[in-house]
Amino acid sequence: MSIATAPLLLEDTPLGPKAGGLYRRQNALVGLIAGVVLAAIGWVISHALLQGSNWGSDMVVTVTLTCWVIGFNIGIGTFNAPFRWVVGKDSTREDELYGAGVGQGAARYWKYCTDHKVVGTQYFVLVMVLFAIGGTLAMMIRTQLITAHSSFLSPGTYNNIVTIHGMIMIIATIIMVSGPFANFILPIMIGAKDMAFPRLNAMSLWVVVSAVPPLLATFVLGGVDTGWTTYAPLSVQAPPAMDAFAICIITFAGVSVTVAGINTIVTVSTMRAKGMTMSRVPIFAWGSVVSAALGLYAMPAFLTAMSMMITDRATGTSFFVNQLGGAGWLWENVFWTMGHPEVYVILLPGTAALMEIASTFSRKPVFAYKAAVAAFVGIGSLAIMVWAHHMFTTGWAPNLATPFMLTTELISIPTGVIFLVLIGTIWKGSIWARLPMYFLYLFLWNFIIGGVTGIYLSDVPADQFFHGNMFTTAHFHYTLLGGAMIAATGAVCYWFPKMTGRMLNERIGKTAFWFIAIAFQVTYFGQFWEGFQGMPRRIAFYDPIFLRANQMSTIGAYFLMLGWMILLAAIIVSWRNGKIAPANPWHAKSLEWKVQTPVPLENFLVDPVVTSDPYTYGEGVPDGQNQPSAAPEPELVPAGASESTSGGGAS
Amino acid sequence: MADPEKSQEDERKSPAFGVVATLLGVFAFIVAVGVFFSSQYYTSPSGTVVAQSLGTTEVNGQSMPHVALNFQTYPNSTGSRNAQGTGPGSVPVHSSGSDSWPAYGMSNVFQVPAHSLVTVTVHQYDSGGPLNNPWFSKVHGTQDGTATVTTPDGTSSTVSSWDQNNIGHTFTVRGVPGYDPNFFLSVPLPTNADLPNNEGSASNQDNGQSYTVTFSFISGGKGTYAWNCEAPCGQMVAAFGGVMSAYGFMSGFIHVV
Amino acid sequence: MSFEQQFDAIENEITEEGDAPPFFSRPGGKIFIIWLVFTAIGVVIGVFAPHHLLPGLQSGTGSDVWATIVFFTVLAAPVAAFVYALAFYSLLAWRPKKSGSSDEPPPDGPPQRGNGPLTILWVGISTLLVIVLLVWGMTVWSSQQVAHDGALQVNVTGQQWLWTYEYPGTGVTSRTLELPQDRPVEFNVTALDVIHGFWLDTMGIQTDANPNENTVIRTTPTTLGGFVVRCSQLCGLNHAFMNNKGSVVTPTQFGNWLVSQGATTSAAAKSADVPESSLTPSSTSTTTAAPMNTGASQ
Amino acid sequence: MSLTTSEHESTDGGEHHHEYLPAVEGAENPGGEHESAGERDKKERLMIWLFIGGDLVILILEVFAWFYLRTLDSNGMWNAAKCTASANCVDGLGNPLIGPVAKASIWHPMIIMSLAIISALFVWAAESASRRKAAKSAVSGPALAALVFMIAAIVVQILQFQVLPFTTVDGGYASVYEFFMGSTLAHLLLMGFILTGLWTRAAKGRYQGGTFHRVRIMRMFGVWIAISTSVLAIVGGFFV
Repeated sequence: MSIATAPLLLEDTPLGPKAGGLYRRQNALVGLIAGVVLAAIGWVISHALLQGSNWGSDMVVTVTLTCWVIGFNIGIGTFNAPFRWVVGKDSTREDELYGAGVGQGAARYWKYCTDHKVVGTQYFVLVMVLFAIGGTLAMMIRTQLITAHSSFLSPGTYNNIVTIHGMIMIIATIIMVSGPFANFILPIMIGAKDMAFPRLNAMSLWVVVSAVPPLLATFVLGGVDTGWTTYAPLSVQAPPAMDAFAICIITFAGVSVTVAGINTIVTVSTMRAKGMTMSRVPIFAWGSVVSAALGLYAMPAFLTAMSMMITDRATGTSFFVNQLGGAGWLWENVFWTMGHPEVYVILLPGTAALMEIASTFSRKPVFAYKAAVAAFVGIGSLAIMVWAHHMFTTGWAPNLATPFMLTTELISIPTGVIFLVLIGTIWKGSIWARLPMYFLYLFLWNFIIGGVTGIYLSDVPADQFFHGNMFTTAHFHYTLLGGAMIAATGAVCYWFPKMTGRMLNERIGKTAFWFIAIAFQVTYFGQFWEGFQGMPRRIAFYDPIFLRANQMSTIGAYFLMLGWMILLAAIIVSWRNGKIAPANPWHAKSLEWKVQTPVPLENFLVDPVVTSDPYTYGEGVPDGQNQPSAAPEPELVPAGASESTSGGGAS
Repeated sequence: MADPEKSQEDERKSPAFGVVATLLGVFAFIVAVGVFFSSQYYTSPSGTVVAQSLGTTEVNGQSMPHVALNFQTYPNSTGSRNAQGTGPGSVPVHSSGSDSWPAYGMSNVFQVPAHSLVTVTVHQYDSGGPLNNPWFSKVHGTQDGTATVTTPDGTSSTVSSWDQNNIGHTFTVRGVPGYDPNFFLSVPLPTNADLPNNEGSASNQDNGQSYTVTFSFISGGKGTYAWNCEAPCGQMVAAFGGVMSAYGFMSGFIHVV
Repeated sequence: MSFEQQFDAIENEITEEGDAPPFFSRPGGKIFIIWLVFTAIGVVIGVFAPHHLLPGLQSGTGSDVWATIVFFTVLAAPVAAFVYALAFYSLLAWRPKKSGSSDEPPPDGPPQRGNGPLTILWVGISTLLVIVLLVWGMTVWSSQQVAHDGALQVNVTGQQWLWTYEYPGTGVTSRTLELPQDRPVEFNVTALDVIHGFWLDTMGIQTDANPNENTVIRTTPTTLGGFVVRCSQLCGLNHAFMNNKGSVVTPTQFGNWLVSQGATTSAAAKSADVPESSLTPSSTSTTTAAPMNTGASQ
Repeated sequence: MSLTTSEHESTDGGEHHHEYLPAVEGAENPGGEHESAGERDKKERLMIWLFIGGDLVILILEVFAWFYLRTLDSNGMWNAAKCTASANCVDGLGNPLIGPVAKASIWHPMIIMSLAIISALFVWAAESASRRKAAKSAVSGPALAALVFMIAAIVVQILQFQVLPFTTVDGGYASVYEFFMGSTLAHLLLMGFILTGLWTRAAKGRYQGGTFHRVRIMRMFGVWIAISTSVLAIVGGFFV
């Protein structure tokens, strides 16, 4: 169970009045003010100098929003450490402790806090906020489509909502597991005291926060009417909102995800507890690492693509304009170089979390652990070779259709292994039907459908019917919403007690589950139906022959929304007033359940030593033996003295 | 985060109802804000322009209502200048960050009765150039397939097509899916190249110098029709972007009631 | 029966080899039966549903879409049914009563850490399925790539937000797409501004219209009737309105239509591949009140 | 497939030793960073490799864009070599374009490349001085030299923007070439920032006493900057 409480927690370390330096004055509000002020200065200067010249509006928007991002990050404290480093004024241990939130109570959630648990919680809330925005936009889309020619939204607004719904959901799903859980849970799981680079960790969070306002600014800058794929040359010609969109992506993908990915990989590679070999790490760590590595490949590509886009728009280059020596196909290639790996960036950590859940709630070891690892690695390496299946019908290189058909279909082999691992773990287990397990079963149901519909799309002759069609929309919602996001929801239910110190109210949660599970099928079977009938994606008005299918989908979507809102209510209610959680409510065996709740700063009062993997269910080993256990008491010293091992600052 | 000291008691009576109600309220608020913004875009700020009734007329032996619709194009969309013709006086366009986007006025939403003769008069003030697709230099779908063009010096001619290299805009209408999908109308609006200020200048409008294009068509069945410009009237590579892709400038709806 | 007893019973079924119960009363056997039922359901749905859902297919390439969907569904049904059967059975048989509301976990399951032969079998079967899928896809795709001599050429041009179709040699440019029956057609697709998606859903062909690029797709319409051309690539503000009617007509009707659109009789006859004498001269062709409404001649 | 769970590996597992360096006055182990330099170095070296990996993707895509657009020569507008008075070539501002776009001078990228390489060599010298615990000036001297060469490279890069014989609107070649320049400039500025830190910290004696690890990762990054700058310079200079 939990390790005995040490006499002195790091949190209780008294700090001097100057600890933290500039951080003492910085928080989200300061960031907001600094961002707005710098953006205003940027607007005044750029408007005076550039407005009226060629591409003037684009340059003004670019400069202003870049100033916002930089200003916000100055205000919140992202740049403190690099500039302290460059002048040789390194932070002291006191500064580090202040940065980790010591002595700040709830205020640390509004600050540039380096404690990985605070960052994870911040991510958790941010993800829910993003899903709320994206979900609202989805509801507006479905409301528009409830009749064939609804006057709810104009075409321009509709297109922008389609774009922003897509992008905000992509952002939210990319960080929905790697944000909250890879930050909060993963370091504890592997026995680390923090992430490898705590400051970069905080940076990855606040950079996303600063990237969201530019995305929402598109609504007042003319709208991005291109869909989240922003195919050129349409996006080159779009209103200035497209510049805001590109700023958001460059900030989010180019900085935040890249930095977070590096941090995850380094943490798992170098900071595992003593005795935790790579074959003993929880499977969730493998999923997170492969996902992070894939993100490290995909996100720089997104950065490059969007940088070229912004130069095309704001300086008149012609990367993507065929008439001027560019190629729309260049955009498609570079974009999908990012676009397909990104799907697996979203999917892998969620499925890995489900494997943990399957093991804990079947009371069995993860089945075929090494095959699961191989499947992750296989998916990761195949994922970078399949991008052109998004371009089967674009006219680019029809002769390459066959090789890309091959790689695309090959990826179903490792994906199949993931199913084998999940059902193999369930096989003859003792199914403990708590809420996380519900979501595992829903994942199995949904992801099979998502996978099977995916093979139609992987076949060029069938893809010629389904490409750009509502069938495709339904397919990727089955994989990303029904698969990855349901998995992430399972992970929320699983780790909620550890993250919040409260039990999630399962009565409300199970009500939400049934709404979600059933309404989801109604919504997206409606969209499969639309697709079979031949309805294109992303249209605001449609032929009345698609009416019934759309109404089915919209009604399902309303109930789906209701389900998510009930779940949100369960989370909020439980977080505020839920039953106090024991340290290990699931009687699970991985390390995060061995520390006390709430988890103290630097997690482990004594360094853990690992002698087996965390899946020793049914092996006749009494709990507490052959298990990650507390080491014999080393000399515990007051925090702040040098005899402590914690993540140091990054350079 | 849970505060262990403050909440030692077990699960209190759950305020789920209040939370759900709050969330629903927030959701409704966000939807309301969205509807507010989108409705602004959907209906032009100067409202829907209802065609003026001219009584009834007889076409091909059938008696039907006859209505008139007047509007114009603006070279400089952000200037708030008095409109020619009928209707309220301000230019109903949205500024989306560009100073030089052309626009249609009075409104981008029109209303005409179903199955009636509609006589349209367009004052075209803008400059122009070659079309991308010469097909749009022809008149499609009007009565007799022709339109009457009056130049600034007052000469009138009835044409069924115009020089494809001198088109300012087009007025192209099609039924939205499901509403009379075969309805189609396209009329080229000649460029104002002959005018003294032909570089998209607003002063033509001050001088009242315009090409006036008049044509009649028989409106389709009840429903909503979309119209837009099919000439590349934006700038540079964005000739078909920018202004063409931004709602409220070169496109709109015709409600047939 | 308490869970422990249930669990022991299950364990006994496989461990006591001496008097193993008959196959169909063991978990594997029960799952096998459920699997059979699920597979049958999947196959039935897979074979019959697409036919009712898809629009009326009008060409060989269109039928390929239907055949591919049916074939893939039938292949995938056993795999999906296996996962569903096992998941379904696990809920029935391996879930202790009231475990969902218990704070204490049920006793640990058997410590199976993997099964090498099973994993290899699983990977082998999925590899086999993938190869079958791939061979099917490659065969169908290569058969669609064959160019026919004497195919009717149609130049398709997309622009925001309209398609126009040009029939080379006749001088006809139209907003509606008229195609003769049983004649191979080659579409040369391009765009004037941004990327559009030229999609003939009933014929199962689609390609993007790229500015400054020409992409070619081929099909042979076989069934008379109307269809709708919809833009499948988001192309800006009025993307939703970018659709046209089209129809497949007999060669003579096609020739007459070309003439009504302004082609000379000889050019129309040449293009439609019918004798000149079978065509009606232009003056007698009827046009409806709306001059553009000449598309659907059915 | 099953994982063997070991017996208790050791009962004295808690006795693990952290490498602690003695607190050298002013050395690169201030109080805030309470790990051993070796542990931290392991993490940071991995981080730098991963960062370089991500940057490599960007480099590959830039070079891909170059060769793809060059091969495609869409509308004859790669460098307008095929554009004549009759051909329909216009630049991004709508002005007619006749004949090939003038090539950028080969000397600027070559000079920048040489300066970046020399700068990286000086970082290397600083590292080895730090490694062999040489005097303070043996580290800060090369660091300053590296910084000076890096600033020179930045200045040359900015100068090149001013003397370019074409602008961004002149087709594919001009677009990608200027993107290369922008990308190089961004990398050089980043390296300049790092070298400023190296120099100020070396001048404060932070890299004495054998704590060369941070200098080593700076050297790794400097070498990478030299390589990526060279690739862009060579592609942009010799494959027009």
